[in-house]
Amino acid sequence: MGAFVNGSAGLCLAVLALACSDGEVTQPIPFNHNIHVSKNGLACEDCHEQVFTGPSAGLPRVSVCMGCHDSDITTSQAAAPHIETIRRHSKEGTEIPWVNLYTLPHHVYYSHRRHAKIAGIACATCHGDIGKSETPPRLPIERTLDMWNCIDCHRERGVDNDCAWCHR
Amino acid sequence: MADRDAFTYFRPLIHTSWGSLALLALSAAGAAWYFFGAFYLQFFHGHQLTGQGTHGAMWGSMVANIVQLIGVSHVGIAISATVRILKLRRYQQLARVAELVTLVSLTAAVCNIAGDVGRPDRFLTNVIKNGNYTGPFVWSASVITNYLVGSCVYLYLAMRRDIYLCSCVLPRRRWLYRILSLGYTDTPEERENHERTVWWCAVIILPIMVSVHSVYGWVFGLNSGRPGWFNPFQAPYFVLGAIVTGFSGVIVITALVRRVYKWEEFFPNRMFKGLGIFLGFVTLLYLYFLFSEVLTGVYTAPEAERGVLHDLLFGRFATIAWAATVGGMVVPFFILFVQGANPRICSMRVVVAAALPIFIAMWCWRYLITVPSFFHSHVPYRLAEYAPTLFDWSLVVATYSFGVFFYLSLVKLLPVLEIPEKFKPACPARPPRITLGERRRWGALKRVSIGATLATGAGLIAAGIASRHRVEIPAPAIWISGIVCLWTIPLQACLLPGFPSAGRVRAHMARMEPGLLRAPRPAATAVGLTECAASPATIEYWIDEQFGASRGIRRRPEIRGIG
Amino acid sequence: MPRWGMVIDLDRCTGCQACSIACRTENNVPACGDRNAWKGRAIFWNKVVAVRMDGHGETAHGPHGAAAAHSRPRFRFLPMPCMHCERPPCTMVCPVRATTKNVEGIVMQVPSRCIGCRLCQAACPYSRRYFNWQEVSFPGDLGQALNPDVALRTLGVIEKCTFCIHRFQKVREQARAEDREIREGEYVTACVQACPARARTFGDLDNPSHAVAKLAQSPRAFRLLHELGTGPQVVYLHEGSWQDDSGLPVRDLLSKEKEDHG
Amino acid sequence: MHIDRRGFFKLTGGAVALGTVGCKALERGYPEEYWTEKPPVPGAKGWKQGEERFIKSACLQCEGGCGIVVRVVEGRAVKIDGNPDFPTNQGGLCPKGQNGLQVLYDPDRIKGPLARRGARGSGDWTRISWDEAIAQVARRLSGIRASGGSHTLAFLGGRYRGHMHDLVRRFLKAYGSPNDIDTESICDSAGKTAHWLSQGVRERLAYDWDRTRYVLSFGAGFIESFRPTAMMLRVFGQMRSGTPGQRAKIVQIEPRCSVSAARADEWVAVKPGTDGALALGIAHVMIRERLYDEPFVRDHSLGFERWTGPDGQVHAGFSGMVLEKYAPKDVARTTGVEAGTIERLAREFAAQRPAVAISGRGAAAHTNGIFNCLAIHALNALNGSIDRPGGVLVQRHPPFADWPDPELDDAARRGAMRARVDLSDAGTPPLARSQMIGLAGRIETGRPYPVNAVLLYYTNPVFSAPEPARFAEALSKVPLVVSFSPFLDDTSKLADFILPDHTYLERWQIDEPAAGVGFPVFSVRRPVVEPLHDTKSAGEAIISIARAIGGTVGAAFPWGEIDMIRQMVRGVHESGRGSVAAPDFDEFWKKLLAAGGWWDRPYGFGEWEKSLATSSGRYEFFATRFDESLDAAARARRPAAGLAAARAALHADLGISARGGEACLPHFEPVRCDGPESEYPFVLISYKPMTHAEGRGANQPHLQELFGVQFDRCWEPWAEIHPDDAAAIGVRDDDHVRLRSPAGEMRVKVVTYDGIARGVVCVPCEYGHTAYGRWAAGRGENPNRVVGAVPERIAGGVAWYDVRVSLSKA
Repeated sequence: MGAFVNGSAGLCLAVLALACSDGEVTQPIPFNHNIHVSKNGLACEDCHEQVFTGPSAGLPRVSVCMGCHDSDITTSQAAAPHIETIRRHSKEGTEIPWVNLYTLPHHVYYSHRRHAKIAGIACATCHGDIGKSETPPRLPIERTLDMWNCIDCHRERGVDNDCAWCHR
Repeated sequence: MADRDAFTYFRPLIHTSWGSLALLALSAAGAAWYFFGAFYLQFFHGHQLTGQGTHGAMWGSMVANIVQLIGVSHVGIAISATVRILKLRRYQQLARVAELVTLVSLTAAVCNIAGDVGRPDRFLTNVIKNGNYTGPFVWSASVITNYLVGSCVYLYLAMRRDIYLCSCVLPRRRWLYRILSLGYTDTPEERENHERTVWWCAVIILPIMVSVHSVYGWVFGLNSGRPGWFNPFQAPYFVLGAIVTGFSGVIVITALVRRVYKWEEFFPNRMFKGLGIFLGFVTLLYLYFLFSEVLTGVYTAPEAERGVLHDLLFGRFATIAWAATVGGMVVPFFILFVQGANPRICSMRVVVAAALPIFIAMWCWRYLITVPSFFHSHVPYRLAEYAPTLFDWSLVVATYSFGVFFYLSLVKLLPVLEIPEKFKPACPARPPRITLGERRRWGALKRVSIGATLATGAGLIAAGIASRHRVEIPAPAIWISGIVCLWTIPLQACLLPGFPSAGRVRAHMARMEPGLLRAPRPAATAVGLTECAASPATIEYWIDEQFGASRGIRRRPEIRGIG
Repeated sequence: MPRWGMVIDLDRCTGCQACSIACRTENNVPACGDRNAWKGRAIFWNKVVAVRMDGHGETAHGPHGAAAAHSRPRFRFLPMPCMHCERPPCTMVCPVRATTKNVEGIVMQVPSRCIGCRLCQAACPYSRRYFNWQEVSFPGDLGQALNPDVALRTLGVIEKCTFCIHRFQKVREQARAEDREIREGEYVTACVQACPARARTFGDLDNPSHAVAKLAQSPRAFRLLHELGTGPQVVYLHEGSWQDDSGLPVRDLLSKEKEDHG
Repeated sequence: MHIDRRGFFKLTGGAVALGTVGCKALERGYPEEYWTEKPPVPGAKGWKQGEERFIKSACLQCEGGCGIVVRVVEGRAVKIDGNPDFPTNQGGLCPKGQNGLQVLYDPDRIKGPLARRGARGSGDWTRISWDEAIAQVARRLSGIRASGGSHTLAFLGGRYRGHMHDLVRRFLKAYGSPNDIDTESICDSAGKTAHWLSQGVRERLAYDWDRTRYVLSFGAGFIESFRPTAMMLRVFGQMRSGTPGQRAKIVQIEPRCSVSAARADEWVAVKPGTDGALALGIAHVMIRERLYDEPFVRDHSLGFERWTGPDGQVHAGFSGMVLEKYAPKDVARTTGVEAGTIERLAREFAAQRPAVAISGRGAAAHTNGIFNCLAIHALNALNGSIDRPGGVLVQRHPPFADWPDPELDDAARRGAMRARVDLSDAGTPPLARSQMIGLAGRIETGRPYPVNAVLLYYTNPVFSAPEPARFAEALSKVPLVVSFSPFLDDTSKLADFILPDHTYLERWQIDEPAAGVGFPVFSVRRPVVEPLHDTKSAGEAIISIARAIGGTVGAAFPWGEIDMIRQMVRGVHESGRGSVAAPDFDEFWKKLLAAGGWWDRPYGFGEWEKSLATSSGRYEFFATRFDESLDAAARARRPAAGLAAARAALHADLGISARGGEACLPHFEPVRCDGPESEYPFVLISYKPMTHAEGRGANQPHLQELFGVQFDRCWEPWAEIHPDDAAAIGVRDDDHVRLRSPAGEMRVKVVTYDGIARGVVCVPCEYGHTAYGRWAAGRGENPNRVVGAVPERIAGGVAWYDVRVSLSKA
């Protein structure tokens, strides 16, 4: 009896602990925003092509990367293997399997065009200063953003919070 | 003598038969099935397991069951509150049996609601976090919480002394009762304090119980689009229904308790007869309501409305409707009437024989309120027939076996009977430790804290209601917490050691009751309840304590274990 | 502020159900299979109901069409989207604000908020709300055809016609980008676009220049169950018979009077 | 059980933990969001994230060939809508068309070429490569050909569109087989033949719906199944939109109150198979009251009045015969329509010009189908509606260029000389072009010669032909059965090889809408997505088979399918007409694809030589062609006897009760049903609801789920009977009944419906597949099992509606 009680309690606590920490992801390529944005002064829309034209900003396709990395503009040894990966992908005509972290739940219609272009809100407002980050983010944005962020931001800017504008 | 008393009073706590263990196990299994079926199977495979459908019955047996259980839950408290307020000595022992019924059926009802909604995981959080104040569902969430918390507090305070006695007297689990009794020492002023508080609780709870079932009436009655539901009559109708259901339920359960624990002396036939008479009266009233509703239904203009009534009286639901009304209301009413009118008949069996069919008939009528409306939608869709599936039935049954399980374990854990004041523990578990000086300080603190709680609670409720329109503010959470907050006041009043108001002290002085101001000394260790010879018990007790030695008439408690 | 609404000309409607299919494909509604269909669990945000108008079978409530000139089964094919009432009973009873009345007149449903208590379903006199009784399933490649603009609903929640809100959101964004109002016909729902008989018209009921606004004033116009006071924003035009051009049978005139007197 | 204090605390703690973990686990396990994002499609490279394109193509859910616009997102087709520019449907689309995606993405499609491993129909297949499949089939075929049996190849083809029929004909020609057997005979051969006899056009006619003001629809599913469906729906809406009194009136004439009847302005319930009589009754009134269009009848018709043929023979005139025999009161007796109604209809019909009378399967699929259709069409002539605005049009065709003729070796020539397997015995209908009926029998018995190979394209005779079971047996006698079906349907199940075709959203094809708008129009069907599976368009497959056979057969196909298509379209480009114009062909092609089709408005009225292509160049009340072919047949069958005697005998054979010249006039023949009325008191009508895409809708769950709009029934068949009949045999709604006919029996649920005449049973087509995917297979029973092969003996059609059945509770 006692043993059972102890056992079960211990087990439950263990599972609880396990349940609370969950999946971080690693990108196929540890993309360094800092070098590209801060050092080499690329703009967000250079790689995330549809950020001003479409609902989703879009993850860079191989062709975009190859635009620069076709020639050996990178000298660092650390980056070399990853450059190779990119080239391999472009040779094989496959895309880089980026893990799309910054997707909102599917029942939300969030348009980058609407916010970044029409309303002219800076990317950093939601994405933080990702431009300075050395490694790609590990947590999906759902973990860092929730509806209340949207709602507060909307209220600050005097946008009404009607469900129908965003939910679908 | 004394031990026999103790044994009779505490029988369920002291001795557990194999039969009841088996029943416990069985009902536990049933309860387990409920949770598995409702919260695992339905959750992952959807409500397609039930017989319901969009173009068909959207709500089914489960909803009927919910209304039934909510109904039962009322009357528990209602009875005990009435008993308290009107000081009905004959029904005194009925009080706690009924209160426990309330606790159990309310819990079961909440489980049913959670099982009936499509997404139990979101159910509570969403309703409380972003509740919409116009939704009857939110009201019901508020009132049910209110009612559940309230009845728990009420139940506990009314029971505290007995728990304390348990902790002194019972051979086993004393530690548990010591924890539960939260430092209660059976001093007269504590007792008086409790009685006063509990009385007030009773007074407050009565209207609440009306509110709960009215809300359930409105859950149905506010749907303009539903033929057969939409009438202003719904709320009182439901409340009355609840009373009928509840009384029949309580009668049956009490009868069982009396049977099992041989408590004829506490639940005499005359008590049942009285209950029976009242039940008969409300049943008649319900029949009258029913009749007037049907009448309006028959005369009313809208076709769908007439359709529903026609279906009830002559259509596909006729058999069950007539069976329920005649077999489950008219006949039992006459049984009860005969018994009530005839002074020679006074039997529990008769009353139960009438109450049981009434209980079942009420379930049927819940079902008949819920389902037929769906078969007369305003737009002529092709509607699928509804019959509760085996799964439906199994859940309904499982709910009741959950109830049995819960009730049984409560009975096995808590004293069911109120132990009259004339009994006191031969050995007080602990002497009150707080000195007079401390009491003054505590008393001041207590008055402050109670005032503060009152302010906070009221404030929270007001704030919640004020912010009902704001999307981002969890209004219901706020007002519900306010309600809960308020319900701690009686607890504080009883739990915190206090200082009687000067006025009351003077009153007592006048009645030359010294005990109020002086702490009793610890008595010799002993077990069992000793009956005080004379009353007022207190005086007797204290004189004995004070001067017994010199007068040499110290009464020694017999030292004997309890079987 | 526009008030979006629809006019459905029952005289033109052929009962072909193109609207139902268009709606299903546009809004990712799965087929529920035979067993559940027979249990009345098939989800049709837009259902075409065949109403017997001649007293036989079940009859419709609300205003009837022209009286039968000769005895024959008279069907009215009644395409039923959500009525998007002006005073929706469903939004009142929803305990969690999962369904709300949008400022532009669209009754919105947010399945990700819904707890599936089915109060709204019971409250809706038109039974235009659907509960997900079973898992969504798109076996094999069928999932490929899903419209990426519309989220799938999990089981245990309510879903309903949203006037193709996702289309609205896109059009609205475009209009904002060009800093103008939404033009007529720029935002139409899938059913309106699909209707081969052009029985459906969609637009702003408050904008006199829109066709719907004009049609909604036609003497043939009636609102389903308007006596319940829900004020549907989906208006029907009932059949006129071939000969009499007054078109309006007595019952409708009466019900119209009722409407006028409040 | 004894629990001490510590235990108690632990338990509580444990319970709390368990609860929390439980909730957490539930959240995890629960499909909170089903993502609609999907892995990228192979071959959909160059699509930006979330990029969408709108690609114009043509629908193939029926023969309507409506123009569609497909919304493609990231290489996936996600929505089909009507092409707003396309002249027939003009942006609308019927439910079948809307649902096309469930054809493309059907999970039960055949993923690649299959060769049979186990026994026939065992469903035991091996996947093989295309080369292998082609090689094997070609080997078998060339083997047959080498052994001088090229004519023993039979090609069963169903829904040929655009270039496909020509391509198949070319293959058969080069291979050397006469057996090009299409499904016209189980569809509406009677109607087409009637048009041929009266107007010299052997195809469906078009109608100038936009200007018509009155429609007499004889047994045509005006809304449900008259083609092009989407256009009919649009037309209906348009007709209804006018002001009452001026707007068009639709009169639906059929025994069952179908959706069309329910939505029409008037429903005239007529006894099954007596439509012709009713038409003649109307004609009687028109002639008697001289309401007909005299100028037209005078100038453009033959055989109205009594006349003398070139051979000096005197023929009775139409008017005389009608006036004599078809007075409304007599007609009323035959048809069950009151004389008053007939008179009224006639007057309205004549007054509300332009008015048309159309005939559908309800009138045509009878033993007397041709005469019904002739009689009905005669009303158009009387009303002068032929080739007039708002009247009957003759569909003009686009100026497609032909392919150069293939040169043939003598095997081919020899084969072509041989008689067709389906038309080669004494009882052959004189006007038949191809015949499904009896084909099974001939294959089984091996007369006139055994069939060694059957190729199946877009047809499913084991489901859709009468006596399907018999057909299955017949196929089992055939050594080589090859199917091109993309789905494993009832017939393909019995094949040796399946060379799966693309679905219509993956393939190139030109498509000419079945007679719709009159003026020439065609659409281009093009791949909107990359082919999902390892499939190959049937055209390509046939071409590569031909090449693998080699010799002149291979030489007949020097180009690929797409080149052949472009070759045809070149003709259109060179004609320089129509909606698409461009200097050079590639430009033209691009524009054509962008527009989704080509059309050449307006319809040229008054081109009589086109619209009245009879030998006399007039509308022939007296069908001279018919007369000639009857003579020929009579001589052929009884060379010994004199012509008159032979004709009389022939009439007896063909079941024509009329004597002499009257047989060639539009007249009424009573229907012949098999089985005595005493034993089989009910007439079975198997009708097509809107959602029934010629029996190809059953594997589309959406269509299944809204199948019967009138009764809101789905997923299973039912039989409609009149409430009184139901009471008579003691059944109520949803009881099961057994339908028995001499041919077979079926068990089905009952729906009582007061919208049909007593003594009539109506069963919708669609159900009773034995294969054809998870949604179609094993749902109810196939009404065609009950429909015996009642032959229509003149054009070789099937008299679908002349089936007598008995009903019993089951």
